[in-house]
Amino acid sequence: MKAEFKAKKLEILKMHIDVIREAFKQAFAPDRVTVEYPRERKKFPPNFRGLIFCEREKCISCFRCAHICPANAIQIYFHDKAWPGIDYTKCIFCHFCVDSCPTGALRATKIHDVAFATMDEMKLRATQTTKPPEVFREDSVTVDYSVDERGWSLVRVKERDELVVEAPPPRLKRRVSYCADPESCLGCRLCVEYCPSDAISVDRKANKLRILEEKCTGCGICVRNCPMKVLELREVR
Amino acid sequence: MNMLEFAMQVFRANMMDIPLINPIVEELMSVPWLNLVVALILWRPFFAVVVMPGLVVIMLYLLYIIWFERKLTARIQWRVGPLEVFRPLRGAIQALADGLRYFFQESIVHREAHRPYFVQLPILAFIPVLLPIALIPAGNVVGIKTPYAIPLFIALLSLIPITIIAIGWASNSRFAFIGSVREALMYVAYEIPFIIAAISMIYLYGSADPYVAVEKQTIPGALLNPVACLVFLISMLMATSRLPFEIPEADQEIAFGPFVEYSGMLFGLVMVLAYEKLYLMSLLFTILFLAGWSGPQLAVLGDINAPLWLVVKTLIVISILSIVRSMYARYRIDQALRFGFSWILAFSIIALAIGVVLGYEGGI
Amino acid sequence: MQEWKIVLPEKKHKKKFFGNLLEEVIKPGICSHCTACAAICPVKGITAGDKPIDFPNWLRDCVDCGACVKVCPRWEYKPLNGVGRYIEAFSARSKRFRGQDGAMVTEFTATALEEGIVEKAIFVARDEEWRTRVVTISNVEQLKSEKVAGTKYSFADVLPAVKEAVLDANAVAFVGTPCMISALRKMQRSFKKFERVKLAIGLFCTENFYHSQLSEFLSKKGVAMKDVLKTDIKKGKFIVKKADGEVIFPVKELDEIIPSGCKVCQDFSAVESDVSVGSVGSEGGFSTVLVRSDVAKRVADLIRAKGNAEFKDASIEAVKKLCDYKVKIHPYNR
Amino acid sequence: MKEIALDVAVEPPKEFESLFLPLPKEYVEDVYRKDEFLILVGPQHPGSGHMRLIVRVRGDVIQEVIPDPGYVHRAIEKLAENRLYVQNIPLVERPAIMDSANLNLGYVRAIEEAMDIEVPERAKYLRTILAELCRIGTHLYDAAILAVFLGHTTGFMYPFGIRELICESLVKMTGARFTSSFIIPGGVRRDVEKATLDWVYWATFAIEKRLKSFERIFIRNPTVIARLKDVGVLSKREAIEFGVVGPFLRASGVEYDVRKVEPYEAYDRVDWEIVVADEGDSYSRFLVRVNEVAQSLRIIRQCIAEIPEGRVISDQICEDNDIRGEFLDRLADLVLPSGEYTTLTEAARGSVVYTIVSDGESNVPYRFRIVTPGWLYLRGFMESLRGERLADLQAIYGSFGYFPPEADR
Repeated sequence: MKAEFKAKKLEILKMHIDVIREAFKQAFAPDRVTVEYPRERKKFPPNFRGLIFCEREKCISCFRCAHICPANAIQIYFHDKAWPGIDYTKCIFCHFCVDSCPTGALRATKIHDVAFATMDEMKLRATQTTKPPEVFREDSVTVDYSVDERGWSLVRVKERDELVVEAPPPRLKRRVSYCADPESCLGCRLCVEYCPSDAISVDRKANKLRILEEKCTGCGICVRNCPMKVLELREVR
Repeated sequence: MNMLEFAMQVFRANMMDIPLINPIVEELMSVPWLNLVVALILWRPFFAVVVMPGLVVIMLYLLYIIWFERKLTARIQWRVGPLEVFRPLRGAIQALADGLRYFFQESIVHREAHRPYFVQLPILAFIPVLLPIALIPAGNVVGIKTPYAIPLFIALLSLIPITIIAIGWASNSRFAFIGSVREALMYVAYEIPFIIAAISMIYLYGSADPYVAVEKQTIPGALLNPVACLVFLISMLMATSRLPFEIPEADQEIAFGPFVEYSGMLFGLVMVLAYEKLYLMSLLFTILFLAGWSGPQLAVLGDINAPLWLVVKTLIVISILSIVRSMYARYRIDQALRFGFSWILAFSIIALAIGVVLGYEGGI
Repeated sequence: MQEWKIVLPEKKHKKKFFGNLLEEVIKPGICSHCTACAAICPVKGITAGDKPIDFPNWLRDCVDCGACVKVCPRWEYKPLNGVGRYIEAFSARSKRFRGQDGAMVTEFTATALEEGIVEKAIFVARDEEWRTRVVTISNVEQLKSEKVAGTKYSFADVLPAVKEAVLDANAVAFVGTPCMISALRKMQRSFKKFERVKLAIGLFCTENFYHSQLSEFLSKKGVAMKDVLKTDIKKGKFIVKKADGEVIFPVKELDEIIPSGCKVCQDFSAVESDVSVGSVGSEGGFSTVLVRSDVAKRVADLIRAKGNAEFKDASIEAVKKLCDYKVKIHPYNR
Repeated sequence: MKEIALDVAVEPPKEFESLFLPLPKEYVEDVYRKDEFLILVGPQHPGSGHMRLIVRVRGDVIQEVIPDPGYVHRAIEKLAENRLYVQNIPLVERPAIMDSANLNLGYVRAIEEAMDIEVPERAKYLRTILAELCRIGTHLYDAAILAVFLGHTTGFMYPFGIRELICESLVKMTGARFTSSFIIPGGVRRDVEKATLDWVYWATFAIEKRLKSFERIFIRNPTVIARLKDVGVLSKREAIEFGVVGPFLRASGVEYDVRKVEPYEAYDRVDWEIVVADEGDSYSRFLVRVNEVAQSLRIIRQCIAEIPEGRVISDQICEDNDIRGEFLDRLADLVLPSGEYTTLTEAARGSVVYTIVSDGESNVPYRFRIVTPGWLYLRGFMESLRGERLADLQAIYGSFGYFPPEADR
């Protein structure tokens, strides 16, 4: 397909007129697309990748979010249990962490406009990530784009858009650690130390290792750190 | 009879009479000192130069045109333009805000610049901008009444580019040099057709006196000599470096040309220079082509009718012209010169021919 | 609630298990530097490489799991000797590979890889300075490089690489000295996962050296490690082939740099291996091969079927003589 | 007009020593002896991106331009060497964030070629749609930069306005406005419902309608044509010789497009044409990209019309069709078999070459090589400036759509 441009003198004049006609047409009937931000807010789809918050109870402190984060923005803080805090100076909102969280504890919101006073305030500790960041909302109108062959126009609806997306149904069933090949176990008891919820215990006298299903949260740290790779996660029937 | 009575007598001789506010004026005249001030303000030449087609209107015009141009360009570009300065008026006092900002901003004079010229030139640039105002008549409200007002006006007007070149030289920066050289080149390119177009209109009306020009314009001059009107408009664009010819201050190439080193109040003055030049040229345009201050008169307004008509017509012309900023890209300097010397010069000579033919024996 | 038992060996000293290993094996100097303990240690604390086995500040780091004691071949050491049980013996030379003698070790591994009996093979390659470097071979081309085939008379951490390979692959082959082979058998007996090692190729071995001591000894002999082309031990002579000629001297002179662990080893012909290969008992350019397990038998038949090697019969008496000689010079009476 | 050579002893201004210029001292003296002078269109210049152009000028005519790139070099290749393969995906998009899908696609195809993962059909179509959306986004971005370099502010605002539709469709499909990191080894991260695809389908018509007004006010604007016609001409032989790639190669008459030569994803199942122009001047470079936007719209419509149902991620990576929840478990410990894997992808500004060298054991690339189009056509861009006027530097810069972060990587 050839893309070339031939124009005789007369056409130049016609083009001038086109330009002027277009300018005047826009001057009188501009198809503006500005969303006056603080007073209007653009409606984003539910899968929008905004700021992230973590539901403390659902978190099984499996460190997957901290492992996968390409920007090392997630740090796990230890209080009564271990759950992540997010450093928004580094976070690039790729939401690999939200996708890696097995229990769906990390949840995305549609909030993208939080302003922090100083840099170290942006490093949210775990206690600060448990609830969605509260945003000072001045908007009374939500704007959405409607497109059809006639063109693109803004639809303004007089209601506030709900910024916290309700959690999608948890996808993975509960999983529990299970030793697939007890004869290969070195008996090094590293899994006992790694387990954040003391689900694996050892009986010193009888030299027995025991996994308590009800305590195991399925975080998988023991599976990752077993030197002989004999432990694995198995779905509870 | 001391000086004051003499002054009062001169002022009372040539006072504006506006029926609408006459009672108030009479009442004010009784107050001893205030009457002198009121008399001065309402004295016709003073009123012409300072108030109506003069300084006060220029200030208001500046506020209006900067805001209007940005709003219009924004409208064409699918956006909203200045808004947050004053929400209820949707950004109306943006120009005032800019002005104040420049006023309080520090005017830095960098080391290599020629300090005295660098600071004084933007102020000196105002002389050629404000002197022509005195020559502009509006009905019987006129600064200096001379039969040669138009050529004098053009002469003073053509001093402005010289100050801009001097500003460029004084800032002693590479970009400023290139900017002022381009200003010089453009100045030659548009000044000749501009003057020829004006002369053709003088031929047409038979005399260089604006009064004669306005009386003879039963049909507006633009229709009499459309070619001259076109040439006048295009050279106005080139003179005030409006967009297709915004070459001296091409921000992308030479970062705002001669005015690159300026900041603070000096930058404010310099940036406003182009707009005032546009105002002056469109005043001349209105007188020559749109039949100046003639228009249906409102009795109650009396003398102020003419200046009002003149200013309104000028503002309309400028408002239409400011749409050009959002329509065109910038020509290269040699393209602009080639365009200026070939097409515009040719058209202006045609316009001169029409002017001479139409105004053969002493104007139409 | 899942539960499983851990079998722990009984301690000889009231210390952590590595303390016992230290007292029982390393200090008496019977450690053969087979690096099995370094492979199995869960906290990777035991260090090997070109220096004696050690566990820096083991008092704090050792988790007392007993794995190193379970796998150490010299723990309650009962020396093995003699030619051992074998199904068939022959001497052969590979047609497609060039190695130390008949390159039969490379041939066995290549055939096993091609037939899919093993997925990965752990080999010992070397750099210009003849320092050993453990390499995981997964395709036959890698075997063709001359830095891989051929014997290197220096220690190499083969078993840690075997452990890494066992975690990922299901069938692993590896080449080792008799002490490494017996260490591997002990690992297989205590940890089922090591049964994934399907083919263990043993080498005839009189003694091994630390690379630093060997290179220092050879430099005293006027040989720089860089220009050594090939090293060999034939009939009590240590032959060093160089680009410009050879240097030969009796093996006895190497006595002062033989590590103490090798002085107690009586297993010359890798009795517990699947197949043992060595130069003793066949003439030049051929390797003696003792096929001991049916896996090795299958591979040998495959080689014979594909005709990738010439076969001859080997003199087992020479091998027996060497075995008895090794028992004689390395008495072990504890 | 005879040139009068004044041998005025002009020594170069002393600030050349203070600036670190990649020029030998004799060069600078030679310039000033020949009565020419050096203009530094520097890293902070309204008329150039973050790179310095050392322009050797005689009067107003450019004799020679020496580029001094590297101001926004972020060592992406070194950074990629200590990140997991899947963590490199957001890193790989950073050179040109508006062209994120194409860069992301090239990298992921290299991994898939190494692990020979079979990508399901629906994922291929989704990837093609994303790639074409980002292509349109980049062409609009470059058109806007070209417009602002010509001083045409409306020409700057319209493409960015239209680009809002592109960003909106990317947000609806992937969740992020441009750096979507949506393409992962084995397919795409999430399935896209019918409603979103329909919205994108109608968005293409809205884009087309808005492009008409952009065409009237900028593309067919006489001043723009005057500024771009026969400026910065690159003949067909020169374009090939200097290794120009992408739309700028096609603008000089070479009919080469990686999407046709080695079709990947769904480009061979969709009918579209390569856009070629012969003149090789700035205006044809711009026109080629404008027509490519029309072609891309056509591709998107066909893709949305014919997109098959089915899986969006290959079963070699994850059993059921959704990676949510097991992103780390499935993708973090990818270890590429040892070897070198190279792919060639047609990004918006040209072909981008990815090479991943893996040593077979570690889960990070041993060596990672990315050659972006900006770097490939920098030489052609510099040669086309020779002999032009100084004021045209910006016009040619805009017509080449040179983007320093992409060129410096």
